[in-house]
This record gives sequence, C-alpha cells and structure tokens, in this order.
Amino acid sequence: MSASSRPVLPPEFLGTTDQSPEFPRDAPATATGDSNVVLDVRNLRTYFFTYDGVVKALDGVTFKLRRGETTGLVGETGCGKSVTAFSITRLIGDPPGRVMSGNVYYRGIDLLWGLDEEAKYKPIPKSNRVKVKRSFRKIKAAMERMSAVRGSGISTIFQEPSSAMNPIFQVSDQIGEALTLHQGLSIIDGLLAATPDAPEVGPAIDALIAAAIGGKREEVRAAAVRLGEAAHISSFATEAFYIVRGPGTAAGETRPDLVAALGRFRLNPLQRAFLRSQRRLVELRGEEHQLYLEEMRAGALQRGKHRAISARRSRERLSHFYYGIWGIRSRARHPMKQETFWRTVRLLEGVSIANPVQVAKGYPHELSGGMLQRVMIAMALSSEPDILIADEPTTALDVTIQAQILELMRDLKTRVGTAILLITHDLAVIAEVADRVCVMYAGLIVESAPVRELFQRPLHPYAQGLLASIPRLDQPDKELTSIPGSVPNLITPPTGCRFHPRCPYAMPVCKEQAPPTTLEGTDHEVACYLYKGPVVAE
Amino acid sequence: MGANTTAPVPTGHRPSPRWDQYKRTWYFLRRNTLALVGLTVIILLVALAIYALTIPNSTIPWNNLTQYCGTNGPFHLQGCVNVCTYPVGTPPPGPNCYQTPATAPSVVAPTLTTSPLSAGPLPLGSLTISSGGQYFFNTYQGIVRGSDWSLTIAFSIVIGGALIGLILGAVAGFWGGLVDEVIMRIVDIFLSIPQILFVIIVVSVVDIDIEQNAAFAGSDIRILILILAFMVVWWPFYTRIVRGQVLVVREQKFVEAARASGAQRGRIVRKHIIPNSVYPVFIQMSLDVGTVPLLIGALVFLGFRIFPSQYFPEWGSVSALSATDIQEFLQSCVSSCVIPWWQLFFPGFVLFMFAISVNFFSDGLRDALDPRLRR
Amino acid sequence: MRMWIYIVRRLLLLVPVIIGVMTITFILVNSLPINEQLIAHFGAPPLHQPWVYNNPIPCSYLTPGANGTCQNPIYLRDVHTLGLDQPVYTQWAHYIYNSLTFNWGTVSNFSYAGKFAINGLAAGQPVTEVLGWLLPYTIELALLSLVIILAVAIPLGNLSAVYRNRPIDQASRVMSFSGYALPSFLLAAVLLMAFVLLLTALGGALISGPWCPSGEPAYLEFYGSWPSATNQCYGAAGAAVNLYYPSWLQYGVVSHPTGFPTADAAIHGNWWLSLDTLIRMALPALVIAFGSIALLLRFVRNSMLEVMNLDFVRTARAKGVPEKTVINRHAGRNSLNVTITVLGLTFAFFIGGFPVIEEIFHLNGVGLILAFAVNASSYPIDVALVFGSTLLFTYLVVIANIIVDVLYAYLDPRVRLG
Amino acid sequence: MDDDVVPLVVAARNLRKYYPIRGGLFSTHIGDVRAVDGVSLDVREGETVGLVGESGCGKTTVGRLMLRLVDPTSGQTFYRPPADVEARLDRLYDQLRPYADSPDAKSAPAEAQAALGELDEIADQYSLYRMGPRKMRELRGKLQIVFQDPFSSLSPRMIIRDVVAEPLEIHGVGTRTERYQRVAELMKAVGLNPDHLWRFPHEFSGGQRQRIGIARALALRPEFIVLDEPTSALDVSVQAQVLNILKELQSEQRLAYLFISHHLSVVRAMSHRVFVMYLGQIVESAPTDPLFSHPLHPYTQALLSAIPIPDPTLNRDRIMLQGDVPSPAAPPPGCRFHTRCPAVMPICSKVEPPLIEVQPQHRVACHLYPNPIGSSPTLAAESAVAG
Repeated sequence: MSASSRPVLPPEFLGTTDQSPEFPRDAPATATGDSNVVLDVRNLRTYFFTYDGVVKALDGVTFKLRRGETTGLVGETGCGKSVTAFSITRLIGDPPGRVMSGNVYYRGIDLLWGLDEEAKYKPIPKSNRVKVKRSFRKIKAAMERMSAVRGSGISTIFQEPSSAMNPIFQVSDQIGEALTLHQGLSIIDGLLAATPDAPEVGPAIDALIAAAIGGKREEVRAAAVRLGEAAHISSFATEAFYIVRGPGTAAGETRPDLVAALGRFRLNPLQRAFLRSQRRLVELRGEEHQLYLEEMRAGALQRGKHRAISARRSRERLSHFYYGIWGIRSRARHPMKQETFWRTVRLLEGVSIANPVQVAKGYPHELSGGMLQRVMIAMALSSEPDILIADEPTTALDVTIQAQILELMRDLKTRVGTAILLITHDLAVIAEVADRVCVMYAGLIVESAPVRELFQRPLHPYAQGLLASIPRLDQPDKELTSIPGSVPNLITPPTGCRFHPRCPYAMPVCKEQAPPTTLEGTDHEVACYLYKGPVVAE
Repeated sequence: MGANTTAPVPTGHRPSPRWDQYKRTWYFLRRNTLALVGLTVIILLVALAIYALTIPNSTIPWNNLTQYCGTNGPFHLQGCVNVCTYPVGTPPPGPNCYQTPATAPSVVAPTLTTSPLSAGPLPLGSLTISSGGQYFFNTYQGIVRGSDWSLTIAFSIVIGGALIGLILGAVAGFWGGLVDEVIMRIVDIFLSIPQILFVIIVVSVVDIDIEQNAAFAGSDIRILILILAFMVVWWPFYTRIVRGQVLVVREQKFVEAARASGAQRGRIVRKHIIPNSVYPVFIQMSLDVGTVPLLIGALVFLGFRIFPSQYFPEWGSVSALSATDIQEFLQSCVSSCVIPWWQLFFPGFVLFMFAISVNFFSDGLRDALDPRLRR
Repeated sequence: MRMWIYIVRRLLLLVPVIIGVMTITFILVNSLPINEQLIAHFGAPPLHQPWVYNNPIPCSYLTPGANGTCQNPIYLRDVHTLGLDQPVYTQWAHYIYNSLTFNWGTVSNFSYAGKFAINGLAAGQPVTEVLGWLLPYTIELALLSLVIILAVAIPLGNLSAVYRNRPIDQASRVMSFSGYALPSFLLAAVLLMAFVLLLTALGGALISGPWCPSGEPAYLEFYGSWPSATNQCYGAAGAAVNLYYPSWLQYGVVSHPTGFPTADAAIHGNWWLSLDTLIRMALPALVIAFGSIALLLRFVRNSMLEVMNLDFVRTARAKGVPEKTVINRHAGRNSLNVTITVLGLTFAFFIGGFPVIEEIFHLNGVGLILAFAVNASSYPIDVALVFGSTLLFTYLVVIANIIVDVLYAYLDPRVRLG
Repeated sequence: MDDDVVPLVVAARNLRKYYPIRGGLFSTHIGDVRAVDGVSLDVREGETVGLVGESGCGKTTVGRLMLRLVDPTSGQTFYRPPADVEARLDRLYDQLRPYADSPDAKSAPAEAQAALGELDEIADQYSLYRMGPRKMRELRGKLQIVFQDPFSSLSPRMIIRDVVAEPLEIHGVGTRTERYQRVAELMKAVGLNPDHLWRFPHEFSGGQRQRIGIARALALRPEFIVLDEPTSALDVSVQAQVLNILKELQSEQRLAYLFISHHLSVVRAMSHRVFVMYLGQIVESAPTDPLFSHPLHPYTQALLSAIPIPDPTLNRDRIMLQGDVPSPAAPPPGCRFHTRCPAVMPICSKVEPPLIEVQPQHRVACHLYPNPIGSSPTLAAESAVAG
C-alpha cells in the first residue's frame, strides 16, 4: 500500500514545541516584505581557506523559501549546493571554512549577525592564500546562538543516511535526544500529569482487550487511543496498541502487560524530583534560546542576562548532581526514556515504517539505507520545524527506494506544510517534488524560476545545456548533448560571468564583469547578459 | 579522430613529475617549524658522526674500563688498557693516565682547564661510575665518539626490520588466505612479548653462548648479534602496518584494472601495491630510529655492559651509565650533597635531542604526505 | 550471544599465541649449553660447583665412556631427568608441558638475584614461587599507572582535538613527543634527584616517620617499596637502631594475606603504612605513565579529529545538541573504541618499562628481580629467572589484550551484534 | 534474424557465484551469499548489452565473472564460439535445464551424462575458465573493463602516460617510443590533450579521469569492454561527453559493450538489448525498445515507473514497491520477487519461474506468463498488475 495511508505526524505533536509568543511560528522572515517568506537568504558568501588558496565556494547566493513550498537547489558537483545548505545554520567546519558575509533572515532575525567580529583576514603576499585570525570565543558564542534555531526551527537531513546516524546508539536514543531537546517541557508535563489510576482507565483497558480479540487494526488503534486519553498520556496509546498486537492477543492475556506498562506512570518521589529539576533545566534552556533570538534580532549582546541564566543553571546543575550518579540516574531517568521511546515509535509510524518497534530498538548498522533515511526524516520532523533542508536525500538510494522517499516527502509537504529546501544534482527529482528551482553554477545562482517555467523555457545557457544533456526515458532517440569543458576551480574562478568559458553564446562583456540578476516575466530571475529585463540585484 | 591515425609524440618533456611531488612535499614540510628544527638537529648530529669517524682511535679512549676486565663478566672486553693512577702534582706517565682526584666521591664538574686532569680537559665534566671509586669517563669524548655508532646501529636496525616487514606484510596482505593467517599469527606471537624483554632474553642467551665458546668473542660480533636481535624484535610492527595498508590498496580499482590487462602478481605488488603503501612505513621508520638508542640505553641500565668497543661507546649506554649510580650519590646526600647533574644532563640531552627531533621531523613528514592536506 | 562467540573465539586464538611464545623461548633455551639448562632447572646441583658440573672424573667406580673417562653421574642423571638426551620434538613437548604447568625451574644460587634479591631468600626457590611473591606489587603499580594514563590521555587528547592547532594542542604535542624521546631511566633519575633535593631542602637532613622514629635520609623515602627497616635509621647518638618488619610482611617483601601492599597494610590497620606504599608508588607510576601517555595521546587526538569530521557529528549539531554534549557523548564515545584498541596494542611497550623503573626505585616487583637476574657485571645471568619473568610479563600482555577485546565488543554494537 | 550472422563475442551460461558466509564459533561455513545465481547472457559483435538492476543485485559480479576477474562457482563463459557451436550449446542447455541445480557431472543423472560430456569438451575448447594462464593473458587484451569510480581506478602514484601505457608494457607491445606514440593516439581518441600525459590523476576532473580509464581499456585494441557504471559518478553535463565517446568508438572499432548501470534512461540511450536483474537472477531480457515500451515483468514495470522523469507537467500513477530488497544471503523461496511483487500469486512463493521466451527475443521469468510465443501474455500482465 502507498505511504499516504498512514497519518504523517501524530496529532499530539502539532504545535507543542517549546517556544514563546515573541517569536511566533508564522512570523515572516523579514519584518518588511512578503509575509509568506520563511527564510530569506541574501548574498551569502562562504569561503574555504585551504593550502592551495581561498576556495570561493559561495559568492553571493540569494534566494527565498516560502511557507509550504519546496524549493529545489540544483547544480553540478562542487557548485556549492551543500555548502549553501550548511551555511544557513553554520554547520560548515570552521576552520577551514568560513561564512564570510551575507544575511539569513528567519522569523525577523538575522541568523548571521556578528560575522564581522569573528575573524580578521590578512592576504599573504605573492600567493593566493589568506591568513585568517579567528576569535574562537566569538565563534563559539555564535555557534551557541545557532543552537537556538537548529533542529527546532530549521532541521536538516543528509545525503548518506548510514553514516549520518551515530553507529553506537539505538535509533530510539537518537530520536529521543532530539525529542527531549525540543519537547522536553511537553514530555515532562505529560508524565507529571498522567493519571494511571483514573477510574475510566479500567474500562478502557477492557474495551481495548475486547477490541484486540479478533478486532480490526483500526478498531484496536481507536481503542488504544481512548485508553491513552483515559490515562491522560497519549504515548501510552502507542504502547498499549503494540502490547495487544503482540503475542497472546487471541487469549487476551495481555492485561497484566498493560497494567505493568501503566506502572511506569506511577512515579516514585525520586523520579518526580528528577523530572522537576529536569524541567527547570529545560525551561532555562528555553529562556536562553529566547535570549539568543532576542540578541540576534536586536543585534546586541546582553551579557547581564546571560550571566544571570548561567548562574541559575549552575545552581540547578548543583542540585541536579546526584542524578548523575550511575545507579540513581538510570532509575530516575527510566520514565523519561520510556516516554521518548514510545513517542519515537509513534514518529516512525508517521514516516510509514512497517515495524516501528523493532526499528526503534535497532542500531543503524542493522537497518537498510531507505529505512535509515525515513528515520532521519522522522528525526528532522520530530520538532515540527518551519524549514527542512534536505541535502541530496535520495542520492545514495536505489531507484525504487528513492521513489518511496520522494513519495513520502511529497506527502509531508502537503500535510505538515514545512518549507523544504531540496538540494540535488538530479533535475528529474526536482521535477518530481519541487515547486521552485534555483540553478547553481560555480557558487552562484544563475537562474531561479517556478519548476514548470524552468523546464519549459530555460533561459540561462547553463540551464539549457543541463536540460539538454539529460538522457530521457520518454525520449529515447534524443541526441545527447553535453556542455564542453568542466566545472572551473573556485580558487581562481573565471572573471566576469563564471560560465563564459563553457558558454556557447559568450560575448566579450561576459569576460569583463559578472552579469546582474534580471527579472524575465513575472517570477523568473536569470543572471545573463542575453536578457535585458529589469535588474533585481547586482 | 580515430585510434589508428598516428599522432606525433608530444614534445616538451617536463623534467620529472615526481620531482614536482617532492617539491610539493618539501613545501608542506617547510611550513612546519618543528619539523625544520628536527631536520636541522638531525643534520648536525650526522655531521658530528662524520667528524667522529675522522678521530683516530689511538688518542685518548673515552673511558677507562679496567673494572670490566674480569673473567666472569658478561662481556669480556678485548684489549683493556691498564689504568694508571699517579699522585697529585707529578706529571702523567702516559697519554692514557688520569689523575686520581684526592677527595671522594670523585666527581669532576665541567671544566675546560686541563686541571685536575693533565690528560686533556673535561668540557662536559666526568661521568663517574661507582661514586666511591676512581674510574670516571670523559663525557665529551663519550658523546662525540658515540655518535657514529649510535646512528649506524639505529639506522641498520630500523632499515633491516622495515625491509623484512615490508616483504612479509605485502605477501600476507596480497596473497591472503592461509599465508596471511600464518604470518599474522606469528606476528601476534612476537608482538605479545614486550620488545625490551625479548631483546633481553636473546642477548643474554647469546651472551652466555659467547662466554662458552671463545670463537664468538669480539666486540663487533656482539654488536652484530645485538642488531640482529633488535631486527627480530622489530619486524612484526612493520608487517602489521604494511599489511593493513595493502589490504586497503588491494581493493582499489586500479589493481583490478592491472589484473584485467593481464599483469601477474609480482608486477602488481611491485608496481602498485608497494608504492601505494610505503609512506606509513617511512613515517614509522623515522619514529623508530629515535627509539633504538633509548632501548639500548635501557639494556645497559639493566646491567648489560654493551659497548661496541673500548673506543666507541654509544649514546644510549653513556646516558644509561650516567643514570646507574645516581642512587649512590643520593644515598650519601644527607646534609651536604654533591649531585653530579652534568653527568645526567649532557648525555641525556643529546639522546633526548636526537629522539625528539626525529619525532618532530616524522610528524612534519606525516602532515606533508597526508593526502587530505594535498587535495 | 554473538558477543560470547566473539569472546570465546578470542580465547581460542590465545592458545597458538601462548604455544608460540613458549616455542620461541624453547628455541632460545635449547641454544644454550646443556650446563646452563641444567643450572636453570635445578638452580645448582648439590655438592657441585656449576663450572665442574660436567667435568669428566676418573673412573674409579664407574664404567668408562668412549674416550676412556667417565661422565659425572649426577650430570648424567640430571640430563636424563630433563630429557635433554632425547630428540628435539620430545624436548619441545617436555618444555611446553613444564611451562604450562608453571614448572619454570629454580633460582640459581650463584646468580646476583639468588644472592641478593629478597634478602637472598630467593636462592634455590622455584621461580614460580618467587615470582608469585612479587607479582601483586607489579600489578598494583600497573593499575595505578593505567589509571593515570587514562585520566590524562583521554581528556587531554579530546581537548587538543577540539582546540586543534591552538596552544593546548601544541603543548600536548610537545609533551607527547618528549614522552617518546625521554628514556624512562633518565626521567626517573632526574625526578628522583629533584625530589630528593627538594625533600632534603624542606625536611632538613633527616626525615622521621612513625616507622623510623629518629629519622632517615630523604632518599629512603623513595627507595624500596617499603620503608627500609634495618639499620637505616640513625638513633640519637647516630648509632643504627634496628627495626624489624611486622610478621605479615615476610622478608620485608611479601605481604599477607593478599600480597597487594596497600591493601595489606590497610587490612592490618597500619594506615600510614598503606599511604606510604601509595606515595612510594606515585613517582614510578608517573614515570611509567609518561611514556604510554605520549603514545596514546596522539592516537586519541587523531581518532577524535577523524570522528569529529564524520557525518553523524554534523547530524547531532543539526539536531541542536549543545556543543559540549556533541563532543562528550557523540564524538567521545566513538573515539573511545579506538583509544581502547590502541591501549591494548601499546600494552606490551607499557609492561616493558617495568624492569627499569622497578630497578631505579628498587621496588620489589617482578621487574626488579628480572633486573637482578640479568645484572651480570660479575655474576652469571640467571636464565631461569629471566625466562620465567619474561613469560609472566607476556602472560600479562596477553590477558590485557583479551580484556581490551571484550571491552571493545562491549562498547561497539557493530562488534557485539555482528 | 540477423543475430545468426552477427557472431558472438562472449556468451555466459548458467553463471553462479556464491560467496561463503563464515560464522559461529569456529567460523564455519554457515551459508552462501548468492551474488549471481544462474545468469546466462551473450554479447555479439558491435552491440551494447545493457544490464540493469538495483544495488546488490549482482550485476557488477556478472561483469567481473565474464572477464574472469573472479572465478565462478559454476557455469561457463565462452569466448567467440562459432555459430554451430552456439547452436549445440543452446540444445545442450535446453536438455540440461531440469538438472540445472546439479551443475557438476557427478551428481547429474545418467541421461544427462552424455550432454554434460559434450558440454565439457566444448568448454575445454572455448570457455574462459578452462584456459591456461598464458592463453588467458593473451585474451586479457581482448576483454577489458572500465570502472565506476574514476577516483580509485587510477593509481595515484603513476603519471597518466604510465597508466595508459601499462597494458602495452605488460604485453610487451612495441618499443618504448612506439608505446608512447600509441598512448598519444589514445589520448586523442578519447579527446584529451596529449600534454596531459605528464600529470598525476589527482590533477584531473572526474570526466577526464573516466576518459583516461577508457583510453587504458582501449590500449590493446579490445573486442569486448565491460562498462561498470561508467557514468554514475559523473555529472550529467559531463556524462554525455563520455557516452558519446563510447558510442563513437563502438562504431569505429565494432566494439561489444556490456553496459552495467542502475540508471535506466542511460541504458536506454546506450544499449541494443537489455537484461534486468533482481537478486542475482535475470528476470527479463529483450531488445531495448520492446522492453521499455511494454515491459512484462512486474519488477521491470515497477522499476520503470519509479524512474523520475525530468518533466513537471506529466504526472503518472506509479507502482510503489514496498520494503527493501531481501538479502541475497537468504533469498525468498520460489520467485525471488514475490515479497515485493504487486501482482503476487500463491504459486509465486513455491515455484521458481523459468526464463521463457514469450515473444520473439523477449524472455521473462514470471508466473504471469506461463505460455511461450503465440498467446497474448501482455493482457494477462496488465490484468494481473491492475488486480
């Protein structure tokens, strides 16, 4: 059956991520401008300082992400697609890489605020190398600021799922980590508010078991959900469901298991104390993140508040110390682990994994690539992000698996409504899922248009060449053309338009200076001297 | 265009592409200050060794080894000079005569004057064995004459071990199967015996054998055996490294391509496997050259009186000798101490400089050869 | 389940290694003259000096041999008992059997070790027993220095990976290189000298403790594994006051019941003494640790660097995990595997440092008696002891490797679950 | 048909390659990874045979088997068998089909012995696996391979001139200068500048490296080249360059290609006949156009419908396969595809479908098409897939 037959995200997660009113989800990227834009990237520059010289991987990339829209970023190897993806949340390794300049507006905040103080650059004479003097303290601070956005607001999935998961932790641990980071409050509150001994729980259990014996899957599911509501904790619905679907269903011997499972909500004093102090820590983190966002909006550090927060945190840590002791910790954490585990299972169901419990218990090396990519997606979506950056999500997968994943992503787009930045080298994939396309070449976006528009009349010679060079399954006897030459090295890129050495229409002006980005028609931007539309950006 | 149209052989020969690579390596090496320092120190020491070769043996021996001229000692030293001591004030009867200092413990601090020794200055002080006794060595002579032997021993051991390791490792890695199993088991066996202990048992056995039949006797053969013993200890490390490399290289596609065009095993190993897996060996070698003198020193410290000859000591042994008797000095250090710091310091310093500069150099080499930096 | 298979397989792989080690030693021993082998096995024959062991004696009561003279019957008997008159493979079998049954010969009466080790009590004792007395001390020392190694190398390595090419990294690099380059005997001697001078400067000429009420030279605070009892204390008039070891400290070396000095002293309520043993171990443990730290540090750093470049670390950051957690939990746990493996590989080197250190600090461990056994300035080498202690050290290495493998399997699910 | 006149270059018959799995306490042989399990395919002069399948289906192994880079567990690859021999082979293998599972002569029943004997003598004459080392070395020049990964397929310590000249050296062709002349020609042939000769591989881009690889393969004037995913590591804009070069060379030198790829559109553009593999077996084989225009096997259909097409306007309803490819260590019984098949029938899990010719040149192994040429299997297929 197709992926769309299951709910994509469990209802109880919608809108429960810890965040505050000052920075609402539906805030536009920039205070002024289209309120539909969630991410607004303006001439982003990222350089890599290597022994051979300065690699200008990104040289002024500008694009927007709109709510509920999938934007494809397509280009050849080494054109800087992935670098763009990582520069947005500053996942670039630093050193050697550095985000040099640019703005990334998100919820009215400039994420890249404070770049200029972070390093000084001194060119080394008679060589194309540059000496970078970094202020690591400032960089560290900037990274901490980013952690207010990473995962919670902008989450990322990577190309090679098997290497993108930590090999020594179970899947449930890794997703659970994300859950505790971004939904710690709701998890803890849920646990503290659970009513395992409420009067209506007993009958709910009977109903569930009755449904389980010879009942249909949907009925059992419904009964389980009711049980969960009765116990005032929805993750228990999942657990109960898998308990009664387990062995011994027919005879209905699962009652003791259910009762035992309920036991985990009867918190002993130690566990309650642990949860409370955990909650305080989570709150503190939340406040700190708010502070970071505030700083990035106001563009000024507020050292005093930071000191206050860190002082409180150290106090909390002191009181939290005892839970760090080995035996105690495992005991105190137990309910939390259980909770995150079952929420993980629920999430895995959401990405249409057939046997979520086994998968959640499994280690990455035991799972296939497609399965892992689903897990990655579940992890990325666990915090209900506004923006999902997918870096070549299907490149490492087989065709049939790729089809499944693309199906899933199309689904998510419709249901969750996150803005997706899909990065790939495969125009066909773009055609399948994207709404807009940005074509990148040698660190620049040369053309961006709605997907149909681009495929019907590509303007930039590079885009044309790219489209012409794809072998088409539906047009077998199409003459395969190719773009002469190869991708330029970005240490000494060609002057002027970077495409001119390979361009069939190259004009003298192309060598002198880079073409401006012009608007052709309503929504079709291109950077080429062949077109004389109104200039959007230099 | 067609494969059968004849094209002219392109002219304009570049000197050699490999030369460019060496230049590139040197470029990366030059960036690394520590490596350069190490390189200079090594060069200086080698120069010292070459200078030492020019000193004729007939001049003052570096030490005075009468105490080892026993019949029941481990190493019967050939041609012991007989010590001659003479009262203060009188002129020395012969070139090999030292004056016995009157006061015990007899230690001579670094001095450039000929007094209290009429037989030449002690710029690095004396190295005194058995603090009560009257036997002491000229540290300066010891270090200078030590240089050539130390370097010779170190390099010969490492190169020998590396050669064995290279061959066996390549065989094990490339042939695989039973050969691999056998070789690696043997390697495990050797690696599970601590290096120095292995040398100890070998040397002591050899030593006893030498004692038994006089045919072996002779300092050079003893050194030869020492070197062999060290080689036997050393090859497994290289074998393991090389095998690991080969196992990686063997799976590379270019090896399969060579097989696809009909190359035999010998050629593949020679042309593809070895060239692509030697660099780690070089690095390991440059590390080990520094460790050999330390190990020899440890042996001497443990009581093997290993001197290549009466005339030529070896850095490890010199510094070990200097460390052996420090305890006796300390024991006597109740109220006022005469601690001969120099006799620890100078030989130790030379040893340390040699080893550490070799390390710096090899570290720089590793960075320079690291492909991740290259690309 | 798989893990058990893995462990058992490792244990099985052990057998050929141990047999092989014994074969190597067998080859060496066999290349010795028969005399030495006999002495090695029987310490020394009764009534005979070793160098007249196989002298031909006039045939007054004996049947002459080929050359008209007669072999010494004891010699012949011993040769026969050792099976030295049998073909090589039989000898090999005998040797392996003896080694496996810890029948490692006897300490010679004439060797330096026989005369002076353990106050001369080792002479004529079976090697195994003597080593048994000394092993616990060595193990305790090894554990102590292992703790130091891990406590220093792992955090320092991680730090220098995180702050790559910054001052702390450079410092740790220099430290590790000097660890490579400093011979342990030199380091030990220098430290010893420094501390003695320091203590002398602080505590004046004589240092007095409850063991030696009237004080002793500062050097003796570092000399030996126990406070020196006999005639090292200077009484009021400077006359030597003789104190003797308590009953549970046999020969001043072997302590009861466990044999681990600190534990025993504590068991017998002698707290200051157990503390004292620890203090005496501190310096040697540091010196031994220094070399191994040097080895380990680079590996930890490099493996950490590699791990931090892997994708899953980036994933963790993208999840919004705080940097500290990324380093400690995600990267640290992964690089720990490498660290453990390297530790196993360098354990042989680590063990090899013991003879030197124990000799210079005169600690009554296996290394010391090995050093005594080869101390041959004017005494014959004690073959039995040398080979015995080498075998023992090898066993330690092998066992350590097993433990490392098990740890590795425990830490890494890919090994555990195959 | 013209296939009779076009002579065979290589013909693989019933190739099997099992990799043993060792496990348990004493690492005993506890099973096999059936990488290739009874694959027969033949390549004729001047034609390109496409071999498609998902990763791990054993297509690369087939390529390496046909060059004898690995030795098979059983089966033969014949080099240039004449037409009559080819006919005999077909007859023999038809006879032996019932005993396909007992490949060695001993265990086969009496009635098969005769056939097996005849097969043996043919094999002694023509099979690659029966050739002595010397003869094999000569053949190596005729059978070449181009690898997927352009970065590990050139030795990083050799300059390009030596890389390309190596096959010539091995076979001792000509003098040094002649060799280098030939190298220069080859470089021209693959469209590379001859003064690249003195560079090291890491100074080239992926496409250039791949062309160098092709030049090396061409050095000995081969007849048959295995192209193992030659373009899957390249960008589309460069991919076309390489593909066109390959086509040109084929037309010039009448080369035979085995084009291994998971990229169906490239295969369609390149090859004359296509074999589809799943879990080590051929599930369908046909000339290109029929296969792509109306595929018969459900797997092929799913594969085709899974290919994304760079055209946002058309939206197709695809056949979505559930789950992953099963492990070749424990292939499902019966039809290996039945675990994921949308048109699965009860028989599929029990009986393994034979590869039968349901239309001229169009073979398929599926229970939906029990009947050979004559009836109309396509309708059956449609209904089955729909239902």
